[in-house]
Amino acid sequence: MITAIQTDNTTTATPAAYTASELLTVVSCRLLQGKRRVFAGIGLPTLAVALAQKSSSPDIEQVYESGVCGAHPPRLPETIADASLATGAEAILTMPVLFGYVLQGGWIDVGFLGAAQIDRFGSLNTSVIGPWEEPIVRLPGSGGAVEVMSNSHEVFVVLRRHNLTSFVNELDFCTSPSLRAARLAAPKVPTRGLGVSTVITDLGVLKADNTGELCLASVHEGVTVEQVQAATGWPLKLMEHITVTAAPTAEELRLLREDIDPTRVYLR
Amino acid sequence: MITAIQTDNTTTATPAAYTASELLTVVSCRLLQGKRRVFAGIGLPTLAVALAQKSSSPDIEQVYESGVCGAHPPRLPETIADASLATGAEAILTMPVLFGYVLQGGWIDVGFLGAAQIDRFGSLNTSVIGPWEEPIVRLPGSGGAVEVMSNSHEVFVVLRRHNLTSFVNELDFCTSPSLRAARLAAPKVPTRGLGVSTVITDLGVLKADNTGELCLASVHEGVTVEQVQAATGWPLKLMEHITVTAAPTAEELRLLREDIDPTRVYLR
Amino acid sequence: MTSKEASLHDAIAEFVADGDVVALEGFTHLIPFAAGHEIIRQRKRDLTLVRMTPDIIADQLVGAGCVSKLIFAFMGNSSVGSLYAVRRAIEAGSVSPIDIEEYSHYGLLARYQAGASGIPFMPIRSYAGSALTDINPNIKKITSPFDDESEIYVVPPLNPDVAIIHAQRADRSGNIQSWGILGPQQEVAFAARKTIAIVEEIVDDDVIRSDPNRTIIPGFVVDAVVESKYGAHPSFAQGYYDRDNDFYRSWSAISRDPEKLRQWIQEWIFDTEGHAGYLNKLGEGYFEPLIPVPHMSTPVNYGSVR
Amino acid sequence: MTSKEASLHDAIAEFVADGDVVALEGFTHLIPFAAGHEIIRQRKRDLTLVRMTPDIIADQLVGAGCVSKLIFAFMGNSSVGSLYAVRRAIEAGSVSPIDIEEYSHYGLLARYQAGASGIPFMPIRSYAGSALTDINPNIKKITSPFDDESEIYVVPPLNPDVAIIHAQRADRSGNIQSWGILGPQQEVAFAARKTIAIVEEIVDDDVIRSDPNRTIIPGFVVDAVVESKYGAHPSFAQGYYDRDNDFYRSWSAISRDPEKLRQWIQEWIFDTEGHAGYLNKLGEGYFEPLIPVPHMSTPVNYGSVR
Repeated sequence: MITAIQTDNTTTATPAAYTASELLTVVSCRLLQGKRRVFAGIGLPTLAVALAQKSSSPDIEQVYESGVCGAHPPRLPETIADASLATGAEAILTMPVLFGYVLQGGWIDVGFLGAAQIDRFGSLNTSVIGPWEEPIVRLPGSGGAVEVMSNSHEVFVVLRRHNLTSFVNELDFCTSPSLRAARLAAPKVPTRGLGVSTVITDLGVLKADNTGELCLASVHEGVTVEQVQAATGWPLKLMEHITVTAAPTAEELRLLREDIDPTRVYLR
Repeated sequence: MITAIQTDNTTTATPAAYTASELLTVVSCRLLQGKRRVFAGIGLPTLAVALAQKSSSPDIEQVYESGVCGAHPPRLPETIADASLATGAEAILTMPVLFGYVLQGGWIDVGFLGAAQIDRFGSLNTSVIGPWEEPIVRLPGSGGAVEVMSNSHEVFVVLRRHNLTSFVNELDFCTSPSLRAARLAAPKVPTRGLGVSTVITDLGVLKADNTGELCLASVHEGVTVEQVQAATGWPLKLMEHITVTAAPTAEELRLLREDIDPTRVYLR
Repeated sequence: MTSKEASLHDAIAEFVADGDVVALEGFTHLIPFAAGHEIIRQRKRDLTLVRMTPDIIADQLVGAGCVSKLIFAFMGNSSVGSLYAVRRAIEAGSVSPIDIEEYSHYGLLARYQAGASGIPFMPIRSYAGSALTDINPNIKKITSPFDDESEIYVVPPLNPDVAIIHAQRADRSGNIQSWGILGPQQEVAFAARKTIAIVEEIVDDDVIRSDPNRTIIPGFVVDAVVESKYGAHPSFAQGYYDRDNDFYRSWSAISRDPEKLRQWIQEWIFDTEGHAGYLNKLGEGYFEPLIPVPHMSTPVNYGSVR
Repeated sequence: MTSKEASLHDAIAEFVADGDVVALEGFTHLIPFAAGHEIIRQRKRDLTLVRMTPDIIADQLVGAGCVSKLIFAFMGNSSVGSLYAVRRAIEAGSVSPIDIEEYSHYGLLARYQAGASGIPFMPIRSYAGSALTDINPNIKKITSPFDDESEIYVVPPLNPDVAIIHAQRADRSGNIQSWGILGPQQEVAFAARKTIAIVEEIVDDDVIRSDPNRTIIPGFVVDAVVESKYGAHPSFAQGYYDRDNDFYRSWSAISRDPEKLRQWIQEWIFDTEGHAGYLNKLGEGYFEPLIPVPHMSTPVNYGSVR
């Protein structure tokens, strides 16, 4: 049996003193250290960026798919379509500029994506459960996910439920291909960045090894490595040193609860 | 000998009561009847459009290469870079929108161009006299002329001096190809419009026949057909009926002199 | 300049025909709901609906039986629910009443760009390895003629028969001004054969002409300009009214049940006789809590000749 | 946000190196003259100058010996004259000190667009039959993979080492706002590896943020922002000062004579020690007749949460 080794001795809040959403937000925030420009929608990624701005990374910037850059909403926006994201922003770019120049031009360090299914190398399905022609469940589709995947320097995937439904050996539909899948399918099409470097789930954190395969890098408190392996639809490789996620600090929780999302729009 | 037949009995000003610039402007204006959107720079074409707006074609619009649409300058702009073209305009489009969407999208009815040399089918040279690599005279180059030629529904060329230097059998350099030249060179590249339909000079007006060849359509007062043929570097064909240009009317001249260009910026 | 002002009824009646390819655009912001309702009211049929982000308006148009094909990149009711009418149709599989043609956001936007630009294809830096290339023959790979002979995916032009957009203001000749999130409105208007613009207010020429850089679509591209206050409800118009999030949240319960959906369409669209009727039904004061506090742009100086 | 404010001297010294591909853009409006002068002052050499419309600034840079290659679409001093220094160089033919690479306007603009977009080529609807395709190997024809297999010309990306642009205003983090004629500034800034923006005034964040749609280039694209009033003279800055047409008319007499040109460069650039010195030399009150009467945009309401 592999035991997780806690390597981080930061003072932590008492266990269960934080919610799963808070934990995922804090973990995401810490992973953003040193990054400059983040492409993300509303939700946990926005909270993570806001927390990073107020703690480790004051200069980190969030770019929205709608073209809004340098948003300064007076309160947390309820939806990506919140008028308060536009008012007082530093720039609102046109859609061709956002997709053509900002994304394709390689200006995004980290793109945040979600998915219904993810595979071993980080390919994502957001289109359909079942066959595309005869869907069991029709999902929203790509939106900008294909472009975020292809053009960000790396991609963080946040999945609230780590289980065999979402971590699959084979996707029902490959909406947004991993770097590896892109290169295999079209080796002469230029790629950029790393593809999915990091997956943050309710059980732990997966990171890509140098072949791009997602391997277990850390488990959250109270979670065992076997538990994560059992919840993953492929034989999950392990990083050499697996850490236990350091719990959110009191200060991180205070910032989240009091400053960033006091009405708990996202901190469900 | 071919005699020109005057077919137009409009009341005209007394001969020599107008300048060559005034005549060219009035002729251009009349040719704009029924047209909607004109792409033109500063100079005679602007005067012609202004005159058309005040007489036969109140709804005609001029679009500038700078992206300005629906300009309402309080006085005639001195250059294409006059700030007064922007102030009070209906729209200022970005350059990709102007070239990509307005020109390439086919929204221009008439494009006005000038040139150092023109050939029998309306190809234009604005690049160089002599070989490109060893120029005798280096000219400005295409600017947007190639795009105006390829994308307008028709092109009017205004040339103040009709002579063997400008009306040549073979261009030193084909900057902006005629429709015929484009089709011969690259038959599978889609074309639009007629290319050069009309050439307005100090001697008369040439119009393209149904093969695209420029033929003499009218001569100005006091000009003979032979004179135009002698000033043209190819065997100039004649339209079946050659008219004598109706001289500017008193009202046309009044509008030009009193309303449009009272300080004679362009009416040299 | 000729006035292009028209009533919403007349604009839809004149420019939208059964069987047309109709793009209704607006990216989260300025979604032309009133126009969508009028299309339903006039019982248009067999439309190909093009929309980067089909949302409630698509659910309503599909639910009302106006649509035979949907061209899209992302369908959903933001984070609060699904489009059940659209899903019911698509999840019927081989017996689905609608065809779908699926892109990513930039894939569809690039089709508008190519359509507006009169070019046979637009290259985009993605799609390698995506199954979208398997199910959509409009996403093709070509080789660069330069240097390294790298390959790239391209999409062909899309030129809708009609584009319908909503904006904050315009003059009578159809010069359209918009601010906040701009979406693909400019691209789709230039790409379409006809364009209908619905605006919160038609203003004097002087207002438009005081700020020509704000004009996103010049009048010559617009065939009809319709003044229809609150015409983007339940979406929003920056500076005019905020998004009606309560309505968005309530939609799932309506759309999930075909009978409820049918009743909603009857009650709110067929029975309201026009957008004015719809607003009456919402009731006086309905928009009060949605009206934002003024937050004005600092004017810029264009300067005038001395 | 980190300040990117820099002096003109330091911005040019840090970001422009001998041998660089340097784009100076501005289409008739907002031509970065002060930056061009500073490049001359710092005796940069072997530059590839990229400019859609080389005009007096190009004549000065070529005349001062800074340029070894010119990439362009239209060269001239509007309707009032020629660029004699540029012409002397090019008309020297095989012994010319500069190479040239020639496009049409959209050809060069499309290279910026492809460069900004990271795509291997951009298709444009012209060039069939143009001799530009004979003398420029960057204009190539390819076949569409769709339907009719039509052909189209394409140009490859251009990614200058540095883009230098002028605008009306910015904040310290480099969010650039501009109005009036916009030129290719947005495209070239996104395409370039580094961007220097010179502005008439650096303003408070609040001014920029009161009108985010006015921002043409977001701060993250800008490496240095320089406040340099009248830095576009003798061209113009909409709302700030009009074009100095007298200067443009006077240029031919200077440029036509190599010795006069040398003297002008010595006197107005090397001897002025910076843009402040250049303005001093123009003299107090010089700009008075060029300052326009205020003509303000009607503010728009972005709205704020209640």
